[in-house]
Amino acid sequence: MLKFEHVSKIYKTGTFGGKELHAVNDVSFEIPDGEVVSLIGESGSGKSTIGKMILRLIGITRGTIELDGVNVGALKGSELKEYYRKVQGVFQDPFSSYNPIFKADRIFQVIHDEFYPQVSAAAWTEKVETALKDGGLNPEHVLHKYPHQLSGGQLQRFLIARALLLDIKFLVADEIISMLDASTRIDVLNLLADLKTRGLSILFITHDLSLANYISEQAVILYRGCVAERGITEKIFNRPLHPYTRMLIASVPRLDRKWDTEISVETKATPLGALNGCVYAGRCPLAFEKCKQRPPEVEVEPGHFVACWKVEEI
Amino acid sequence: MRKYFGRKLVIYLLTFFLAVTIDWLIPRFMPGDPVANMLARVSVNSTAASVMQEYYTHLFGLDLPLWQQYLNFWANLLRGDLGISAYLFPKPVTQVLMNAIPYDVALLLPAILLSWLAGNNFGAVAARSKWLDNTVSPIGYILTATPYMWLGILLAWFFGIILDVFPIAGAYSFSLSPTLSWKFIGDVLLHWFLPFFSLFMVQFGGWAIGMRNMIIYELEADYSHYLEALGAPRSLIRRYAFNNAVLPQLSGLALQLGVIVAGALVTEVVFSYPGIGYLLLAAIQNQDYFLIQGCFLFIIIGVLLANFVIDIVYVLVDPRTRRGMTGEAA
Amino acid sequence: MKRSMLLVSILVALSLVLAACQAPAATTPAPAEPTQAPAAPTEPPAEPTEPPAEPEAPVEVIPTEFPRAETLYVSGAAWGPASTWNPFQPGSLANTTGTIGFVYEFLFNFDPQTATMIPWLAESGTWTDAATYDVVLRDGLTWSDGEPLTAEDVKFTFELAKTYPALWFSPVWNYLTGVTAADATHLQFTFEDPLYQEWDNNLINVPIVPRHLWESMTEEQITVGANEKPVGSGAYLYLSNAEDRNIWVRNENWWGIGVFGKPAPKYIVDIRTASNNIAMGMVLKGELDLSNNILPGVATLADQGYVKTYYSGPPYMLSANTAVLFLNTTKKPMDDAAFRKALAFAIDTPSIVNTAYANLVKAANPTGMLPAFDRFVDQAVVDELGFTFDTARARELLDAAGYKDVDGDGFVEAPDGSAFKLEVTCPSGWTDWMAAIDVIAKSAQAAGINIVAATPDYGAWNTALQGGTFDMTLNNWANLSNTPWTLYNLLFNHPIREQMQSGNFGRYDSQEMFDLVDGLARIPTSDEEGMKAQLSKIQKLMLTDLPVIPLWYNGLWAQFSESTWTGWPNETSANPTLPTTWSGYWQLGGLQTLINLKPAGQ
Amino acid sequence: MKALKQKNEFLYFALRNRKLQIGLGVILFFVLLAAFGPLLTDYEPFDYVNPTGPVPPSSKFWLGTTFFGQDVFTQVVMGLRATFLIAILGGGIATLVGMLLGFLAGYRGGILDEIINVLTNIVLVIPTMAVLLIIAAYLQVRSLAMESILIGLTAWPWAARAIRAQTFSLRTRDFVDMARMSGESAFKIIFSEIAPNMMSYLVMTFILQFGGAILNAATLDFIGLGPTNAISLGLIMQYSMMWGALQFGMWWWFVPPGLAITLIVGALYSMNVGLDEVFNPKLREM
Amino acid sequence: MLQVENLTVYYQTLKGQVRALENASFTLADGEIMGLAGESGCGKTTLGHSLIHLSPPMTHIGGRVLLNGQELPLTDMQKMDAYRFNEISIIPQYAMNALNPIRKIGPMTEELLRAKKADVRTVMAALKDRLEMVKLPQEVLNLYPIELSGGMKQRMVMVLSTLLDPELLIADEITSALDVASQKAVAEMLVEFRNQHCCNSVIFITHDISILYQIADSILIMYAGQLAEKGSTETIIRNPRHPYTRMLISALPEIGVRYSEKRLTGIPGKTPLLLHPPQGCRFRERCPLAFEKCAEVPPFVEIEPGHSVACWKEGSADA
Repeated sequence: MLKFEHVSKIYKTGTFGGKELHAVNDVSFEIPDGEVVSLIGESGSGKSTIGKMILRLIGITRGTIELDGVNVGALKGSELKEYYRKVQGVFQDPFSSYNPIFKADRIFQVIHDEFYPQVSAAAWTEKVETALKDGGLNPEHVLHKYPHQLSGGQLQRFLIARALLLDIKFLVADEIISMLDASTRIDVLNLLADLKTRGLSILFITHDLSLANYISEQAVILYRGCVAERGITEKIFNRPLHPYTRMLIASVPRLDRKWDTEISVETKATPLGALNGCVYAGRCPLAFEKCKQRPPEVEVEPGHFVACWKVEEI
Repeated sequence: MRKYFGRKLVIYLLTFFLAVTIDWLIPRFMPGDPVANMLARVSVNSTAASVMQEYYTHLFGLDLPLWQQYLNFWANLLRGDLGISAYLFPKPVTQVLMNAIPYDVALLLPAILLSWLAGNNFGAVAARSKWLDNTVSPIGYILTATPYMWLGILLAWFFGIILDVFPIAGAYSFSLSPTLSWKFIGDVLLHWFLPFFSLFMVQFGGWAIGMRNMIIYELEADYSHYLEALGAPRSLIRRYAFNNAVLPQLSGLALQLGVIVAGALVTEVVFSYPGIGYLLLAAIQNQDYFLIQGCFLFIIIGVLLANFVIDIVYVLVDPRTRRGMTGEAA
Repeated sequence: MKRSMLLVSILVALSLVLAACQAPAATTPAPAEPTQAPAAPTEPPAEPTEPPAEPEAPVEVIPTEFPRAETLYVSGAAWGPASTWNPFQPGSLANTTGTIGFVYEFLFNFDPQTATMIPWLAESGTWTDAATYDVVLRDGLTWSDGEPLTAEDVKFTFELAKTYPALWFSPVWNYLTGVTAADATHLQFTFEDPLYQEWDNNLINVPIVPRHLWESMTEEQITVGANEKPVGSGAYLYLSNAEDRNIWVRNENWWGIGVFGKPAPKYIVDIRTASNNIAMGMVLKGELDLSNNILPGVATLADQGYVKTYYSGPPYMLSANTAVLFLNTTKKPMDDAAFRKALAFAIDTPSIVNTAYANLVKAANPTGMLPAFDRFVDQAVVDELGFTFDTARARELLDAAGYKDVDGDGFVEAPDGSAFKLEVTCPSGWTDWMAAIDVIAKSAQAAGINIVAATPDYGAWNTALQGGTFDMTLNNWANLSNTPWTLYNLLFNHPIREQMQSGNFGRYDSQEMFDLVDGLARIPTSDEEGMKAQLSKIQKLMLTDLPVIPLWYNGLWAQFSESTWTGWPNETSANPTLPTTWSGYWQLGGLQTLINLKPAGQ
Repeated sequence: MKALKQKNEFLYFALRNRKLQIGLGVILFFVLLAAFGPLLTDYEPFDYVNPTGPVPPSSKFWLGTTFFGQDVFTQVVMGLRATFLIAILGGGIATLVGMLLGFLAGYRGGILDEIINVLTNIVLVIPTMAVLLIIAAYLQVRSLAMESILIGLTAWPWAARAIRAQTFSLRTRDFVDMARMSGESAFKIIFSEIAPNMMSYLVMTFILQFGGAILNAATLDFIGLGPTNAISLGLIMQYSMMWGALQFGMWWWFVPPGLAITLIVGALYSMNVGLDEVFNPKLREM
Repeated sequence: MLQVENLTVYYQTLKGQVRALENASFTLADGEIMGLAGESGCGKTTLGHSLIHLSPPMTHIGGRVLLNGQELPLTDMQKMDAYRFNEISIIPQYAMNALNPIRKIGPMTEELLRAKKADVRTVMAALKDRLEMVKLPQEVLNLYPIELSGGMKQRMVMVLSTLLDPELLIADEITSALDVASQKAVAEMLVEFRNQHCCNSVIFITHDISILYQIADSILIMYAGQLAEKGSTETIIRNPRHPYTRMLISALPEIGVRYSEKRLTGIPGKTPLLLHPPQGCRFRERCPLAFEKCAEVPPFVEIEPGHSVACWKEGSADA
């Protein structure tokens, strides 16, 4: 189980760090074993930051992230390397994830060198081929090729296979299909969902609500670093409570119904939402005086949490 | 924007502090004793020599503890006192420098500004057609690859010796006294021209090449494509590309200042032009560490100031710096 | 774009004109020293509205252009911009060559060609007994501000050195006990154990300064002050200067006009050329009348008649000083006289003369005595102990002394079998010397001595020289003077100290030699026979031990043009004077040369 | 549009790029001259081979002789060796230092980046030549190696800055994160993941540093602060000026060394732009 | 009204011609917003660009384009300038970087208008209204592009591109990089532009069919450089005939669809390289219905009014 407790990420900006940018602001949630949790938000919501914090690619400013009771932020040296045996990530841009001047399968070689130096080359090749097959790829077709000779979908599967080689328990999937063509997207998504059967937990980061809805058990709606609403996916989608969630769902282009042009999605250049108030207040049609204070997270029904002062009225 | 300048200022101050400290260390590191060097040729009776040595050491303040010398150096520096030149004893270094500075200003300012302007325009023209590019670019490469002194020598040889139309040494004729007469001014300009021209030409080549390459990049930028798609005339697109390409050229200018100063130095040597470069050479040849200190300091201050001016100009012409520097984190 | 281009062009043009004019403009009101307004002794009314010049100084108008026919252009003396006009300033004075000689004068001048003291400010000077020297000044001596020059001024000048030991001639008070001025023209110097040779040297080298102006000066002004308004008694007045020139104007009220004659040039423009080749170009064009730069190519030009030199054939130049090779006698194998002797035979001096100097110099007498002192050379000693370039002989000598090539590398090893590699040095950038040490190294190698040439920077070279860490190095710091003692005092300076600042850099430690040189100093200059006898002993010991090897005479470089001025001294002149402008040579006949000049066409 | 195709395209364009061809040709010519030139001459650079002093180029003395009768061709050929040595050493050191600091600052970021950045800015602003002059003036006996090191240690800033920027942008690429998640060390990531991606850039940096070192050395030599125990192209020019080559019209003394420098550096620049065109498709067709 | 007839455009590359657009024919009615959809590399952007700025390495191989009955001088850069901006305009994909970064927006606009010899005063007056339509404050004219957010810049470009009320507006992937909320805003603004006659017809290039369902009047599906299907939005979404269109739509997860309840599938295989495209129907390799006839290029035929398909199986597609 991966547990977030009051996690914040603050960037110092300006010459001598005079300004602070709260990329993630006091976020708490849990990812139970064997579940897919979607992290949903617009760009700038801090969703990728959370992913990178889990992967220890950036530091944690405040709060703790725990994996099975171990404080992730405190890992060092060989501990960290062991952590990467259990936790891995796949990112949005498949081409950027590969060093363009090497063949794509070098990523497996690196894993071999770094984590399984004792395994013989032949045994390793076999392992790789198995992992590729598990990823729905034909090893003959995809090995010994440069990244540009493979499709985005194949590359993402490669990365998933790489993670499988490590026997991971937790995967951060950061927008892994958003750059893929519509025709191949769904297959990668399905592959991801199938991993659950291996007991993996997945943090599925996306801005696409329909994808989140398709794959995950739980969802976390993030706005400007703060959790707006979270809980069981079905409950959120069937009964969105936070004005932000509502707006998002209304904005999704769907094939079964046209947009309601009455719902304003207007964004303001400078959101009024103060740091210690509700961050959505600047855009919120329901905002009132009380929104100058940070709304607490309220469990409106079992497994459905909302942070909004107007939650009663909705 | 204030942050941006604040940051720049801190770097400049730090640079200045460091440079001054390095500068101060010079006579303390050098082989031998500046006073002994200065008195070396006064081979008189030995008793006088040692008394004189002591006397002059005290005069230069070299008999104090090092930390005190360092503090004194700063204190004097802030008062504009750079000590006494050994080679031009007993002239104060500041005064020696003041005599040379106008020549440098007269040489460097026009050479830098004009070559930059002309080079940029020329490079922009070169980028316009293949034919021009093929003729202009090689000339640019050759020019910018030319060592400053060699171009100076060639010009001196051709114009000074073969054609004998320009004087090749000094700032003005020996037969003239400085007066505000046309004859004198003409003479000064005549002496100024070749050193100026050789400085100008080498830099010109560099800027032309730089602009040519920059503008080709800019013509491939999105905003150029957009304007093309909107059917904007070529001249407008080129003008925008030029305006954008000038910016890196401007920061290039800041980077090049040190090289240009070095170029001016050897050019002054070739033409015996009495600027700082010529002075510095004499100071080095005469082991006048106090004068070397002064020249170095002057060059540093000059380059720092020029950099600062360029920074300001850059901010004025490029709106991105105005916001960019205070923008978000990495 | 075009607009901004135009705008900037205009701006640049403006700044250029301003900057270009600023330099000269700064000089215009006070031509003496651009930033030192009061420096000008002669405030020039360049602009009609200028305030009148300071009353005490004679007003000299600086013309925009110096009339060619009245102006003498010279070069080769100044190596830097003028910085001081203090006649007691040793180091930098060379850059204002006329300060001593033009402005300030001496009791005596000296003619090296005839080796006679020429009474100058003094009418006569006589040793009334072994420890008393009486001086009678000429009548009618005046300072350029009109004040009379009297015995009090002379007394004051000498006593300055007693008060301020930092003045270079203060050692005179080691044996001078007092000066008394009987009246305006009569002086008496009293001594204890006088060093006659050095005293004579002082007579022609101590500049007499006006007491009425100097007695109010502070110590610092006297010892290191720039004395920017020099008031002297001499033939020329200081007019103005710039970075690359000093300009002097004739003192029409000079007391000496009636005695010696009037120097022909009204203006003297002393040019500091950036390099010798520039001087060369100017001489060829007739823009320079006299160049005292070393111009190795000048032999060809002189042969073709483009320029004039003192001699019409090699060595073309008079000799000014002796270039000697100091050997560090504290180091092996230079501590071995036999080795030193062999080395002396090994050095290819003829090549130095031919190649490095293109025949502009001549090889030195083994005693180091300049040609002017030929009569002081004991030829018998030279015949017996002297050396010439002879590689075979050098090899023989080495072999005899036990220096053999044991390891077969082509170079000899020391008698104890140890190999050595020596460096011969001169300061970097001294190109003629650099060429010379190349020859030295090569010819020594040819004789089997492993020597390489090295050219450290001047500072490093000087440190090694004075600290005695060098192997062997060139030096020529004893200039033409009135006495052979000057050279030997340099070569065998003593006592040996940690820092040798005044000579004997090789630390040749021979009490016998030191006693001989001290003895020479105490022989009155009038006692030529006594001097010869003493010098013979010195030369014998020197050539036996050979701690230094005299190699060649550096020339009194001078090439002149007769396009504007004639009457230059040459080998055929009846009374040849020295054609030089170097500092310290005006009193050795340099000034007389100017007096002898005639405008061309007359 | 990625690597393999790039490699083929690179070769295709590299072989056809005129600027690259010309540049390489000129450099090759001078390298060969420096390597085999001494075999073509019977003289030593400082030997006085012509007793009559300066003569213009002839069949005996291909580039004439100096004022002292030294063979200019021999001097130029030996000077070329010195020049290439300085260029390789000086340019190499500058590139290496630039790489080291650039990689470090760009990859590690944070306070280290700030410090290196300030250092770079400082060294960038202080005119290199002034520092070189002063340091060179300290050193009593200067060798070619010493000169190269001096030049190298003062010329790195722009390289460091440029490499930092490149590293910085590469660092944000996901494959670097992947490497980190593969447990690779920072050192390994820099040299086996980032550096190979900047090869073209590093090569170009080295070429520019190479040329810059030549020009810097020529300047130092010309001022008389060059090596005290060797011949170089800058020194030949200095000697020619010192001994009145201008006044005596001995053009063969000062033209060849300057021409050699100009052609070599010009060829390097030409190569650099050629490579730029090869690596940057945008620049290819104009 | 726009008529595209047999337009064929290739890219010249070192390795040969990339057949990016082959034989495209379609019409676009006045006031019609046509969605142009397909996967990356299908030629949709090539088609869009060749209508306004057909420049190297793009080469015009054949076909013609008529705007209101007048043939466009596609290959003549100079003559085409008269149409660009005035008659045909584009909102490029790179709208965020499309503005000269060192020029204030207002002056830049004026310069552009002056250069195009437009009636600067009238247009600048109209500009104020347009800004209001996209909810940008007037002050933006006094700002540099850097001072605007990405979304603002894009809207600014929208306004700028349509200033001269072009007959045809090409909107190239303008919603692709946006969040759902901004997508909706921009798409709605574009419709508003059309409604307000700021432009006449629109070609809306995107890879996202669901957006097209929201705003487009008709949809044109492309595959591998060829037209696959064109029809009214309702027809294409509800009654697609080309197997590719159908598979594409069925692979889209919709809100409410969950993996655990209904597993969707993608289209196996990958799009062919256009350097050496397969003969015949280019979708053949991935098409479950492919048969021998597909070795020939299927014609793009109108199977019912306003609905064209390029598929040999088009008749039995329902099966």
